[in-house]
This record gives sequence, structure tokens and C-alpha cells, in this order.
Amino acid sequence: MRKSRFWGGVHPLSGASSGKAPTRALPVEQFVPKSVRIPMNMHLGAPSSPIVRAGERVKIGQLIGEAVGALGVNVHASVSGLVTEVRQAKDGEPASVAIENDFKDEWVELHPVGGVEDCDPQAILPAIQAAGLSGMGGAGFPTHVKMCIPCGDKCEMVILNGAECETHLTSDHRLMVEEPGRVLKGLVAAMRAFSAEKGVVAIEDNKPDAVEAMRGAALGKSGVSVMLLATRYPQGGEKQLIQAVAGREVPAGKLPIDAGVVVLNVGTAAAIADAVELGKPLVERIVTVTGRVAHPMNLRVPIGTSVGEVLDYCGGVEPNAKVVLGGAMMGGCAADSGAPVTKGSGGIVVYGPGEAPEPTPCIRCGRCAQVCPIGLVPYEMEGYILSKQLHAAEEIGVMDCILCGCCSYMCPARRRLAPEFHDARGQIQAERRKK
Amino acid sequence: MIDGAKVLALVFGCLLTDNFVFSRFFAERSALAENKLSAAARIGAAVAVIAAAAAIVSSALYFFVLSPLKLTYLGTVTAVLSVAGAYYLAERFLKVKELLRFDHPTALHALIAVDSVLVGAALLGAQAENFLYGALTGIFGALGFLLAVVLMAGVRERIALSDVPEGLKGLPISLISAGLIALALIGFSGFGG
Amino acid sequence: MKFFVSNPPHVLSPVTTRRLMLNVVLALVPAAAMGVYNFGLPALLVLLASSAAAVLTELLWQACTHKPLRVDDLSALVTGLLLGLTLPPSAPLWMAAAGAAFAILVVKQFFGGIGCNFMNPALAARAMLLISWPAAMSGYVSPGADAVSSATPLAQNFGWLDLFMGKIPGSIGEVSKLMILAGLVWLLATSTISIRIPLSMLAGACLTGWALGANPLGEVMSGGLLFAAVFMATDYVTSPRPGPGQWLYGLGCGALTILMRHFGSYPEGVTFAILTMNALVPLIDHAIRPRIYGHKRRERHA
Amino acid sequence: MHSEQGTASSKRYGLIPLMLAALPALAVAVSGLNGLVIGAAALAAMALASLLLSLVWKFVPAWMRGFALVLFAATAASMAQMAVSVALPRVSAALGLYLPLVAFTCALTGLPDAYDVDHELEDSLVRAVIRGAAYLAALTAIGCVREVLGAGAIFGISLGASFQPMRMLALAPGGLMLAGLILALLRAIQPKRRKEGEGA
Repeated sequence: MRKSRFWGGVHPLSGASSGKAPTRALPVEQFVPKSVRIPMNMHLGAPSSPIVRAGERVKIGQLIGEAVGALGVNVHASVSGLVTEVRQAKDGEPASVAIENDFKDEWVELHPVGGVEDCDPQAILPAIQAAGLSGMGGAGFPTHVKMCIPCGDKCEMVILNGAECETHLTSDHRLMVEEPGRVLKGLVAAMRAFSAEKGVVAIEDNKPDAVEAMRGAALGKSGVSVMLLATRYPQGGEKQLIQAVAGREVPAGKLPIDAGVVVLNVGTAAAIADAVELGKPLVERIVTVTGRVAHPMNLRVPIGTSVGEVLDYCGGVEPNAKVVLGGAMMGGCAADSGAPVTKGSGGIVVYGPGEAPEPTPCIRCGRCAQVCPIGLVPYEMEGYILSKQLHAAEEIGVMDCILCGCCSYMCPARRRLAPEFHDARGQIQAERRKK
Repeated sequence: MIDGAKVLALVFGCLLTDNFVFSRFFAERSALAENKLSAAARIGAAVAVIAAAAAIVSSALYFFVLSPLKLTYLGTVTAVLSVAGAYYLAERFLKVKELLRFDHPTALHALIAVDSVLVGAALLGAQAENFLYGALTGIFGALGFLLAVVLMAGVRERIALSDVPEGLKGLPISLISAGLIALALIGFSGFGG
Repeated sequence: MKFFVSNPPHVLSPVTTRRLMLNVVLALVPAAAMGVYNFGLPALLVLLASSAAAVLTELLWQACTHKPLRVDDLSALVTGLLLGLTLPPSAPLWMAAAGAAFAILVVKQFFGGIGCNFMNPALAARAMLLISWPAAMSGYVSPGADAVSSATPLAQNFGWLDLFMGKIPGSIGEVSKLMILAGLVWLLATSTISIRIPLSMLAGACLTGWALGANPLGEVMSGGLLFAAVFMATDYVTSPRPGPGQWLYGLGCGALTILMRHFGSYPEGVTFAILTMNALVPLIDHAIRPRIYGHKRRERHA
Repeated sequence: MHSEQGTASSKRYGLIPLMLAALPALAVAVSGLNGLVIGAAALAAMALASLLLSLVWKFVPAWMRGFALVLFAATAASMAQMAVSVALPRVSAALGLYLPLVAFTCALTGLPDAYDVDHELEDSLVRAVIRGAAYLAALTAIGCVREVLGAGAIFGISLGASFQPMRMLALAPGGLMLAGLILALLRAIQPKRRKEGEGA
């Protein structure tokens, strides 16, 4: 099978020390937290509004936060027990609901739609919306919005993103190996919802066991195939995946559906299968805990569990460690041990403390431009941004940047390119809103 | 009367080795002024057109009017008048006013004060062996000027993003850049014979 | 418990500026060693003088202007070494030092230091020396034989073996083609540079030489062309960004070199050719931009 | 942009704008003698143009004033050129068109602007002479520096064969770089005027 390519890209922590080695063969274990604090802003769009009060008893899967606005997403209780606190948003802290686990593991009454193969395709989307799905790859785009296709557009192909190109993470890998059937059911459901003819599971070639498992599950399913991709970051970026798998580009400023493609994370697909066949909302996800912890693990963690509790279970961390939610290339840092596991966090990676090296002047070596998967020239954009010429930076494409961090990774002068672009995009967006 | 090798030498000389900006120092200020490539090309083109026209007019006046009448000592005044004439012609027919963004009543005064390339070209046009060489000098000199303006604008765009020491910012570093480019263009000496 | 917080990415490629510069220095070692072997002590002294002067000038400037001391990035050493290798072994030491000081001070630091210069410092310094002291810069000595001076190392015919081993009169680092190629292999193997510029420069020289009726391979093998194609034209700061612009730039460098050799009044044109192309780099970068994902070509140009 | 600068530079009377106007002089100011002669010609042209201006200004109609300025400057430059070509024919030939060119641009830049001229006519002659003298000194100094360092001689007298001059300084690249350095130096000397030369 063809190993498709996209532009640029890097091989962070390549080879034996890819960071994935410690957890790639570890089966997923269930983690049971003592308490959870579920934030209301795990998705793109307006935060959900809490509909429970402190002192109330909730069961697993019970709606606790209602979607607000077009890009809103429902939030459900991930453990059963007593609501101890409903915190409103203030000082940059999001609104959240804290629940004390009573370990009774009680579920609310579930309302399945039916089997993915034979249910009413019209009922799939409402089920997904009710289940509170948002993209599990990290960006947190509401799944029902992604699957709501505007009139006139046709989705020809559904791509399941099993690339997992980020360093360290093995959660999607383990999901595909252990539950390929569930993942595939999600794909079939999505294809039926769109009446799409083709479904492709795209997997990097460093996960042969996942490929084998998915191929086995896809056997006999019409229109479904498994595609091998070169192992290169950011293979799993939505735009890069579409370029590699479908051979087309998403037009600038548009969504994948404008290229006739919808991309779903494998984790999201599994959640779709649960939502349709079992009526289960999204209340837990697989998290890879690795790096400088005593026992690296793949855990199935209820949403809202604190990072500190998970890390303690894995052997604890040294003081002042750096705890990254996600992979090394794009993952943000957890400020403290109270940070919750969200629908989008595929991993908790622990690093020792250590300042980033001091940036030195750019030597225009062009390595950043060579690895940019979008075809941008990062050093020029940075030059314009640093000399306060935001307009010039915009002209050469800073708004097209996907913040993958390849340029920062590559830069021999250690310049903080991607964070610079992140801030510049924020400023430009703020200016546009003013107009 | 027209020597092919000589014309070639003249073309190369005017464009590269004897460039109005890099070796004749005619037009340092306008050539070194513009940061934006597009703006530089626009202004440079407008000035180049006037310079070429001035050189042709001045050369024609010198060889067809002043020389026969033995009035060659009026060369400088004629050259300046040619610039004035060329400027008014260009302004009328080519709308250079908008290109140069002049809105000042004494635009001519300002233009000459800034760009000695105009008077320089006109004087040079009158200094050649005959009218043809004078006219060619004007045209290729103007083209060379345009080349210099565009080259310098490109370099200045880069300098604008650089961490130039405070005392050298602006004109000094532009002059040093022009000096380095002139150093490079010395390699073309000898071209065309 | 509070955690340590920083911006992603949390891993960085092991290649730093210093590592890249070190790669260049290592790539220069064979050519330098061969030069010293062929020409003896004077060559070594010239190399030492130019390198030391470059490093010292950079150090002094940064100290005097209260800028962070960055001599440890080795870029000044590279400049000094490159300049020294393009000088004739008979060059006076003060001249080598003056050239290196000019390179660092005027061409590099006046523009803001590393990464800001638009012209290759070593080459600009060589051009300065060439037009300032032409006699001292063209006194080429044959190795071995005592002081047979020849005006131009281009004009004579040498055996292939001599050419490869550097048994010909010429500049210290430019004579041994074999050692230059060894340096090229090292630079490519460590992906310090890409093959684009050296290859296109040699191609440009071959094509132009062929068009002018000269022996294309002879053109490439004579003078400092090979050395410049590998070490000078590939300077990051003064060459276009990676992509088609580099091919264009290389072709221009090669073609101009041969044209200047044949029509110019200086015997070796490679220095001026690359400097001229350096001045054109901002325009090349303007004209040739990579296409951005999801955009049609030329769409963004206002 | 040009117009602002043109009027602005004639309103300010520092050395920097004048030096800018006469940059072409650097092309030929490669020896002390050249610098001296071209500086003297510029001084004479400036003084003459001021004199002419103050004599006839009242009779020039307003719409012709801009043009008159240019004409006066050209006349003064021509006269300076003629004087030099009679007195020093060889130097005049070496300076070529730079002599009238520099004299003309200096005279023009030295003249007050058509609009504020009424207030400044009285002392314009004095100012022209003072500035011209400073300019003369500067060009002579630059010429000497370039002759000594670039050609190993001073006013034509060789400094001996053992001194190896840096010939670049006598050529165009050296002239441009030297001009840049001198400008930077001037700026350092008159820090308050720093912004003035910046326009160009």
C-alpha cells in the first residue's frame, strides 16, 4: 500500500527512543478516581452552563452541563456520587462541577439508537450531539458540528485519524489494538450518517499491530480500508492527513468538508459507536501516562480526574516537574496537580524541570521553512512580528499556521517560533473582530 | 561613427560598473531612501524616465544648438533647463506627479535637491562624444539607476528587520550597503571591451 | 502541587547553531590540512592570522557595544577560516588580519551581527583585499618549487592528480579539489547544507563554459570555483531560502563566475560573482515564494 | 515623501543635509587637491547664488520663484566651473562633470526655500559663506584621508614605497563606505540633530 506524503515535517524523538516505547505494549487499565472536577470548557466554543447544584446526587452519564450556542457541547457526570461544588467561571478559571465518587458505579438510564448497521441514519447525529462528543485529538471541535454538512457539500470520504504522530502518546494505538471492532463501528456509523461511500483508517507505519487489528476488523466491510502512512510528525494534523490520504488540500480558511472529507479521531469514532449502539455519553477516555514517572501506563480515566491523582497512581513525580497534557510537540503544560483530564487529553507526559534554552539570533538557515507542513517561511514571519509589522506577517501567511511546532523544534538558534505565531494570530484575530 | 564594442562598453558601464548610484554617487538619497520594493520601483521608474529624457534633451541641445553656436559654456545651465523641461513634459504626459507623490508647488526644486541623478544624467548626456552616445548614456544610465534603486530596496527591506547598531541606522548603513554592492559590481569591470 | 510551565514544543532537535558552524569548521579541516601540507608554514600562519583576527574582532566589538558575547557560536571562526583559505599562501599576515577584521566589523557587525549581513563576510573581505592590494593578492606560489610566481592560476594546465591533491599554485584552501569534495561529503552527510546550491552553481559554470566554447570541466576545476560553490555560496545568511530560489541563485553564481573570468578584468570572477548574487538574494526571495497549503499560487500577492 | 524632505532639508542648516546634497563630490574627492578645489567651487557657487538671489528676489514674480532658484544655482555653478577651468585646467578636467554638478546641488540646497525666503535674505550670504567653508574643510579632509590611505600620498607627494595603501578607499566602494562612517560620526558629534539626517 502507498505511503503517502505531506510537505515538510520532522521526526522528533525518532527511532528506539521515540517516547512511545514504554507504553506501546501496555494494555489499558481502568482508573477509578476519588473525585473529579469536570470543567465546562473542554471544547471549542462557548462554555457549557452547569445544571446541577451542590449537594445533589448524580449518576454516571447524567447531564450536568448544557450546551450553549452553536458550538456548544453537553457535559456529563463521569462518576456517580455527590456534587460537592459548582464553581462559576472567574479569573480565567473555567466553570466546573466537582463530584465526590461514591464508588457505586451507577449509570443513568441509557437510550440506544440501535445497531450502527441498521439504525435510522437520521438518528445518528442527534445521538452524537446528546452524548457530548467533541474531537478527542486535542482541538476539541464539537463532533456534531463537524458532522453537520452544509447544503450542497457532499462528504465523499470519512478518514479515521489513527496516525497518532505526537511523541509519547499510545492511547489511540492501544484503542485500535484492543477494540478495533468498536472503532470500526464508529466509522460505519459516521459513513452512514453522511452517506459517504469511502471510509479510510489512516495509521502510521510504526504501529503494525494496530494496522493488523484494524485490517481484521475491516474485513468484509464495504468501502472501508486501512491505509499505512509514513511515520512523520505532524502526519495526524487534519490538513496533512487529508493531503496524504485523499491527495487534496483544504482551501485556506475553509473546513475539511469543503474538500469533501471529514476527519475523525479514532477515539471519537469509538465514542460515536458507544453513543449510537449503547446510548452512552462521553465520560471517559484513554490516557497515556509516561515520561519521568515510576510506572508508565495506559489508563482509562473518567473525564475530570485531576492530573495529580493519576500521577500519584503511576508512582508520583518529583517536585517542580513539567507535566504536559498531550505530546511533546503541541501539548500544553498543566499549571498544577489540580488540572483535570479533559475529553481532548490523550496523554500526561512528565519531564524534569528545566528552562528552555535561551534563543540566539536567527541565522536564516531555512530549516524552519523546510519542515513547515503548510509551506510557510517561519523565520520571515517572526522577523515581521518582532519588528511589529503584523500586517506583513499576515500577508505571508501567519493565519495559515497550524501551530504544529515543527519550526520551533528544528530551529538551531532555539527561537520560540510557534509561540510567537500563536500570540500574533491572537492579536490579528482580535483586530479583525474590532473591525 | 557608431562602434559596436563601444556601445556595449557603454551599456555595461552605465548599468553596472559606472552605475549612477554605486560608482557615480549621483542619486544616493532617493536610491537609498525607499524601504518597500514596490514603492522603490515606482519612484525609481519615474525618476529614471525624467533622467533619461533630460539626458536626451540636454544632449540634443548641446550638440545641435550650443556647439554650432560656440555657446558650450552654457552647458550647465542648459542641462538644468533640460531637467526642468523633461520634468514638465513627464508631468504632463506621464502623470509622474502621482508616481512621485509630489504636491508641492516648487516640486522641481525639491526634486533636483533630492536627486542629483537628473542633473547628473543631463550633464553626462552633454559630455559624450556625440548625440547618439549622449542619448544612450542617458537611457542606460537611467536603467542602471532603476536597477540600483530596486537592489537597494531589497537590501534595505532586510536591513529593516536587522539589529543594526543605533548610530548606523538609516542612511549610514545604506551607504555602507551601497559600498558593498559597488564592491561586488567591480567584478564587471572590463565587460564590453 | 505547582508544576513547571513552558511553551511547546517540549523537545528540540539536537542541531544548534554552534553544531552547524562546527560542521563547517570540520568540513574545512581537510582542505586546510592539505593547504598547509602543500605550502608549509606560511599557509598555516595566514590561516591562524585570519581566524584569530576574526574571532578577536567579534569579541572586541561585542564587548565594546555591550552586546551578548556570542563568539562561542563559532561563526566568526568560520568566517576567518574561510577568508584565510581563499588567500594566497604568500599573503602578508597583516593583510589576512585586516581582511578578517573588515569581514567581521564592516560586513557583519555593522549590519547587526550573525544572521543580519546581506553579503558573505569572507568573500566581501576577499574582494576588498583584491582591489586594495592586487599585487599581494595574486602572487601565487607553486608548492614545492621555490617561489615560482604565476600571475593567474587559471591559465595553466595541470595534471588531474596534481589538481586533486593540490600540487598547483593557488589559494591555500582552493587547490586540493579532493579535500574540498571531502568537505562537501561531510556537509551533506550531516545535512548542514543541501546539494542544491553547489550542484546548480557547478551546472551554471559548466553550461556557461560550454556555451563560450571553453572546456566546461576545466572551468569548474580551475581557480576557486569548487571551493566557493561548496563553502561560500552555501552560506545560510546570504543565500535564498530553500527551494527553487536556490537553484536560480546557484545557476547565477556559476554563470556569472565564468562570464567574469572571460570578459572581466580580474582573473578570477567567483568572488565578485557570488557577491553580486548576494545582492540579488532579497529580490530572488521576493520573486519566488513557496506556495502555502490551501492557497493557489500567487493568490496572496497584493 | 520627496517634497517634504526637499523643503525640510533646505530649512535646516546643519552640515548633514548639505553633505547629503553633495554626496556626488565623494566620487571625485579622492585626493586633497580634488577635495579642496571642488569644495572651493561649491563655496563660490553658494555665495554667488545667495548674492544673486538677494539682489533680484524682489523683482521675481511669485510664480517664477521656484524656477528662479534653480536658474540662479545653475548660473552660479557655471561661473564657478568656468573660473576653475581657467585657473586649474588639469584639475578641472579630472573633476569633469562633478564640478558643476556638485556646485549646482550645493548652491541649490544652500538657498532658502521659495516660501520662507523673505525672512532670511539678509543673512543668507553670511550663512552661505560659513557653510561653504565648513564644507570646503570637510571635503578637503576627506580627500586627504582617501589620498593618504588609498593612494599613499598627500597632495600628490608620495609617502614612500614601503607604505602599501588600501586602494579600495580611493575607489567607489571605499568612498561610499567612508561616507556612511562619516555620517555616523557626524551624528555622534551632534546628537541633538540626530533625527535630521534620518529622512533619507
